[in-house]
Amino acid sequence: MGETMILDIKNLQSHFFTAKGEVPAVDGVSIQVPQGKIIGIVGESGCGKSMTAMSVMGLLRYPGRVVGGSIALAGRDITHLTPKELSLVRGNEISMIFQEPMTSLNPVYPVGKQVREAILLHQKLSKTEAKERVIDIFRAVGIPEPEKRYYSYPHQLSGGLRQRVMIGMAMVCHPKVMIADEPTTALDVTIEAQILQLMKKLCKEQGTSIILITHNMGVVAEVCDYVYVMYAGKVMEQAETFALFDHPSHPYTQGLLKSIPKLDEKAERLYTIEGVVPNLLHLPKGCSFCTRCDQAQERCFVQKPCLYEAADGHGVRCFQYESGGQLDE
Amino acid sequence: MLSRILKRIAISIPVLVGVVLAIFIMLRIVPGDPVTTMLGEHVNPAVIEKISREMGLDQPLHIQFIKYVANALQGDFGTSYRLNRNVTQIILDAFPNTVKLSLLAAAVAWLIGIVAGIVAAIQQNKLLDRLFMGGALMGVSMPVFMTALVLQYVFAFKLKWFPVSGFDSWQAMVLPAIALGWNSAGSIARMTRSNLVEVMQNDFIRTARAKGLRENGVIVGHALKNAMLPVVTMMALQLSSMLSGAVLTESVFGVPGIGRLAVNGIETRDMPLLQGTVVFTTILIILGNLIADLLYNVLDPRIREGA
Amino acid sequence: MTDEKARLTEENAKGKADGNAGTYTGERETAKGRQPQPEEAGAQLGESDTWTDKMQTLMRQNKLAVFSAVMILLMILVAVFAPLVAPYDHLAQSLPDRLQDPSAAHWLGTDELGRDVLSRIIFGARISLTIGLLPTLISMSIGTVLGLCAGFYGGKTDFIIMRLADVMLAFPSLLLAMVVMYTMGGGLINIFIALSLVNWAGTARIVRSQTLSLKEKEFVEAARSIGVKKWTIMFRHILPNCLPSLIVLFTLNIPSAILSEASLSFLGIGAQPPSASWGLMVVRGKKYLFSEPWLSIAPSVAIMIVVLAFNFLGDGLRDVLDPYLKEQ
Amino acid sequence: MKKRLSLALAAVMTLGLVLSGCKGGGNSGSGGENTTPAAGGDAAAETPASGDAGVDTTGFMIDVLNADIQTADVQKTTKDYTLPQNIYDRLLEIEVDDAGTSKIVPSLAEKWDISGDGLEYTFHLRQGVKFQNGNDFTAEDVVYTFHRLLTVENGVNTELLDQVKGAAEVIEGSADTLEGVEAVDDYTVKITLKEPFAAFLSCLTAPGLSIYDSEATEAAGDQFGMDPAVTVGTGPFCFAGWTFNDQLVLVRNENYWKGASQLPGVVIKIIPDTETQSMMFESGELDLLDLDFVTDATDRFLESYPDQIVQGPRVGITYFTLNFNMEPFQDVKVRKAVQMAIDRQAILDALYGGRGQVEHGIYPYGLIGFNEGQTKISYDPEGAKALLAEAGYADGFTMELAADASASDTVTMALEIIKEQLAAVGINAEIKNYDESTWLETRKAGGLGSFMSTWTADFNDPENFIYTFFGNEEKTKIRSINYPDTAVMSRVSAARGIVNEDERLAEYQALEEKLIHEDAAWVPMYSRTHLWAVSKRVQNFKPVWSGVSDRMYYGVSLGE
Repeated sequence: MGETMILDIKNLQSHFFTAKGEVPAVDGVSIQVPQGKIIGIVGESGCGKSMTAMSVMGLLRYPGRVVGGSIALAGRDITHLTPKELSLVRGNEISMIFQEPMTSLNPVYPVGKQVREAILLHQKLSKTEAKERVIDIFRAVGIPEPEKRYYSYPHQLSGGLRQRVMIGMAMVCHPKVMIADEPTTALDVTIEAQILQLMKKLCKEQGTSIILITHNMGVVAEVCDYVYVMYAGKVMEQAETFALFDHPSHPYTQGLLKSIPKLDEKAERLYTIEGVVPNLLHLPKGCSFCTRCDQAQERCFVQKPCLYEAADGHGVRCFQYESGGQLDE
Repeated sequence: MLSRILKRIAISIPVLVGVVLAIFIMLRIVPGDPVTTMLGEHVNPAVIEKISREMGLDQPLHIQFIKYVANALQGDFGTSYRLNRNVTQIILDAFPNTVKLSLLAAAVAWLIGIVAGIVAAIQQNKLLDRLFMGGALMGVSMPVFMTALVLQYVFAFKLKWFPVSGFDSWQAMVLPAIALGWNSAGSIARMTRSNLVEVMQNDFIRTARAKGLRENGVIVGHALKNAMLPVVTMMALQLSSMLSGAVLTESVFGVPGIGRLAVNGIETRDMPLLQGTVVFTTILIILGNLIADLLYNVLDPRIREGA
Repeated sequence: MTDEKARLTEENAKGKADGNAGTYTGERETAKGRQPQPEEAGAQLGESDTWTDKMQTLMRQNKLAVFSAVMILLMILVAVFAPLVAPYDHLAQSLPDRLQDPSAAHWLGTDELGRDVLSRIIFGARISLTIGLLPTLISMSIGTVLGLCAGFYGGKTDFIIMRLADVMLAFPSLLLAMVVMYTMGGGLINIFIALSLVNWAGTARIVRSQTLSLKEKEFVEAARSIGVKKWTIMFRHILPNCLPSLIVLFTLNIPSAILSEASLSFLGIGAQPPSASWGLMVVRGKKYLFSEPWLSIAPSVAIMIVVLAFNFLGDGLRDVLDPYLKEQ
Repeated sequence: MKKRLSLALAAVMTLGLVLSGCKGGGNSGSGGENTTPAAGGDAAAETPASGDAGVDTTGFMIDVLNADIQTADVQKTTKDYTLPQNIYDRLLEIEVDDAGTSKIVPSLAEKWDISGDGLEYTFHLRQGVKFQNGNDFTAEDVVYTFHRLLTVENGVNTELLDQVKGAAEVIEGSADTLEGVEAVDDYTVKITLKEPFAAFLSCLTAPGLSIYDSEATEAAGDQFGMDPAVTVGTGPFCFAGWTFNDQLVLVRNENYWKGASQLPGVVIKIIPDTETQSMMFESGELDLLDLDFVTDATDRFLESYPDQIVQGPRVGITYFTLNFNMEPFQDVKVRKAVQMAIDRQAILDALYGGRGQVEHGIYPYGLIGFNEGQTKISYDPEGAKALLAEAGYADGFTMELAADASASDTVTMALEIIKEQLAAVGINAEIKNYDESTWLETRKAGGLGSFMSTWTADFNDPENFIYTFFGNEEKTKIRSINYPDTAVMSRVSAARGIVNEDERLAEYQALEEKLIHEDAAWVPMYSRTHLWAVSKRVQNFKPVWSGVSDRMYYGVSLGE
């Protein structure tokens, strides 16, 4: 991976401080985002994908907090910025769209105004100029009648349109990185495809990198260049998309891929990974996946595996690949 | 929109009738003969009988009620026993003072309440939260007449910043407005705080933060309007407690308002005056509810579009 | 658009119900594929639904509320054991000793009839706390039953009860209490009646709205489908879920009852002498505000402490029990 | 037609006002735009308030009342005498000299003759007196006023004319004209009584018998006393403005027959809260404060403003009743025991700082007939116990103390003290709280337990006291005393007709001795001194003792 990393997350640790103890929601995650690429983060709910995104954005609120690691955006560490400095970065250099287009827009303001606000915050434009920019970006994200929609309230728009507004808002300042947290989960399948294509197109046009967080392997396959598989706050496997789908190495990834229904196979029953995501407060002593792993050995229950290099640019957190070099400590 | 307004008004009508009926019945089951009480010493029984007849008190209750409602619909709340004047006129004379007092007090209450509420919400569960909520709640925690008296003592009597009593200049209005407003500030602060805390959990707040707004901007620009919407409906509730408080504040500061009339009505056992005052006040509150509801509709785009 | 709006309000109602019902499903729910929001995740990880846990949260994050609870408990104890605690008989007059300044013998001085003010405040706690607790309990019981019926039966029952509640809520409470007192005359018993009658409507409204959403819940549907009696559903299944709101409401209604008594006493239609209600003591003492201020200040402070304590406790309880209760 | 007539009259009156004496403060506050509609009786414009809008009140004296008046029409009120005292005159007035003795002096009536049988009174009226609207005062006005007193809607002072021949018939409606009052000529009025009534002259000084202008009053209809513009008299001040619950304004009558007042006018503020009143006085916002309103602060005022306190007797007696119909008060020993068990001086000291004096009879200090030398009742709890033992109540008994919720706190406190004092001799007195109307009704039905109240003179004569309580069975019943001795009550009634003053007073004093000291019919408590605080600039203020607690502003002036 010799490309320039526009975003370099190293050993990120974010914990929740609750009554019952400290919960390691993100536990030593390292992610590299090359410029202009789409990076996927997949995993089941509660695996720490969203927490990672929120940590990067500096949006973690009490009782959650980043406790370790570094996040370098275009070479600059943004983990220790003051609120003021951070606000200059957010929405400008790095932006985010969320899973729930229904609730992510403020119901009491017209959507155009909400997007315009992002411009006014970061660029020295007059209100009229900013408005024109909003209409332009609305057009770019495929909102019909952008002049009219400018004055619409969120509840007057369909979910797909709202998500387009969100994308518009995230893209309007030409950020270096855009994090999309399950941007299509709440949408119909047809609209999902449109939105994904839109993101891909914008990414290309503007040279913006995207971190796409999803639990849907199909989506990953469709748009991502590189994939991180997360489980219980840790990256379990990371690889280029083709590599991952060709050689899913971690038992968890294998399970995930098996559980996608395939049209060309006539399986009697859909595969499921047994068990549930473990309680982060009471993680197994060894590999976090050991309780559900069908390949688990004794060692897996007592010792934590590192991320081992299974192939070039392909990391797996499983003792099976211990022969490769360690990618983290 | 129009149909909603009409529907809302239609709902208010049975409430209004209910209010009048409730008051009417409550005041009729008063023990003792109102005329005897009203006339006091030196009275000839023949005079009592004559006056009872003239006031229509010898007629059956339902006839009295129908007559009262019929007259009230024409804006006539009857004649005060004691003052021998048209109750409507007495109320209308006192009304502007109470309205002035209530509006000023509302301004004070909202100022204290919202500021305290915002600070408390931002500093949730920290020292400033407790201090500001405590300060706002202090006003509710003392009997309002004591608050009034202490304010009067310190700022009018000792410091001589304001006159001790009266309501004829802006200086004179300051203390009554603070006494009454502070009394209502607690509940506004409490509601602002809990609404803000709740609104701050919303996804769109995260969006606002994500687009680079700083915390103050998020609160003022995005959370406040949402949080204030339900507080608008509280204006009506506030009106009710404010008019209750006005009864006491007006007495302490000698403001010639509606609250005083209610006290007059009780003290002199002047049933038509008391009845008129309570009915009129209640109509005000129902109207206030109506306006708050409509205002809410206008302010909240989600509901506004309904038309 | 109309449809969308309707759905929207429905969603709101449901959202509230979710919170109110206190039906956290813990980790299970996450397995269903619902992506937790950060705060939610924290909440899920850190808290569960038992009362003990909530009280622990309260103790941890709101010391003031805990302190208030202790104050209230102390006041109640003092009230119960007043004869043991009070240094003097609260009714014993001593005309030569009237209007004495606070001293070692009389910590808060003596009143206009030479009675020990501290002892009167201690005995007054009985009256004022009873006035705070009893009518509130009665009026909230009335409101709860009516609200349950209105929400559960709906239709005409609902319409009648809620219009009645509208009528009650339209009155300024003090004026209404004044009218009741005007009709029945002054005195403690009548204050109980007046305050009990006046304040049920707010409770009824809240209980009704919760009942409305709760009765659509699965567990109620389930109970109904296996033929559980209506009253059993109402009181066994729905009522317990309203309890958190009711407790908060109860705590916050008590102070207003105590203050109403003081206001009525100020207007001369409240408690009657020689009863030592705090309200009456303030009103009586007010006349000596300039020369013997402690006479009115001491009972005022007593009222203030109790009222603030209940307010703080109520706010604290609301924060942990029932973040959605906003009708206050 | 009627309306137009009254409109015309109102217009005439407005003109009259402008021409007349009420121009104090440079403005005829009673004239102007609000006069016409108000007098016209138009319901929509019944706005008697805001009449002071145009009056410039700078330089006026500021007084305070704790509750607004009901009306300035004294025929319709038994307590709001402040305005009537200053707006109207009466045929006769009471004058109190410095020694405290009082005498009846001429006012609107210059001279009077009384027939030998004490039935016919002929009054020669003062000539040249004008009402504030410019009308002449004549005998016709006296006839009109007295007739109106008996017939006016909501009239309450009819008792004052009970003794006049034909009064009962007019009240009942069987006669149109009042037979006993007759205008002999423009300036002579003859009043005939149905039986001799020695207190009649005193009675004529009562505020309730203030003289009205027949023409203006008739035209004003029910607005008389309500609308300042139409409420006129011959008195030293004109009623210039009334903002309900806020203030009353009086402006001096420039043409007053005794000479215009030195005060340009008076503003009477209405302030219910006593602490506010105190603070207003101390901040210089008041010139005059009736310390009755702030009883509990009196000591402080005496200390802080020793040179600014004016005092006068309050001719009234505070009494404590014993209901003869209730066990065990039929027994004179029990009644006497109660008389001895109450330490009245202690109560007076505790509640009123000793300002006043303990009374021992029926006629209080300052009243004609007050008997310095009568038998005294002494505080003697041991004696009381002994008497109770004699009566068979060594272990005491339970009795009711009936408290009226509307009474002042001081009265309630007195009951609380009495309760304790009675407990000391073994009587268990229970305070029962009544609301005002029930209290009054129960009292009128004769069923009220012991209560404490104060009777203040309507006019300066013992008749006004003894007859009210012990005049006949009905009167003693409605006070819940139920005094049973009809022979004594006949004597009380008969005494009213004794023409010879000395004989009459001797009889009254004998009756007092019999009722209070022999029969122990009530417990006389005390009479109080009436104190006022005046600002430094107020000069020559003298309290008027008759009536409830009224001020006469005439004669007062403001220095600097």
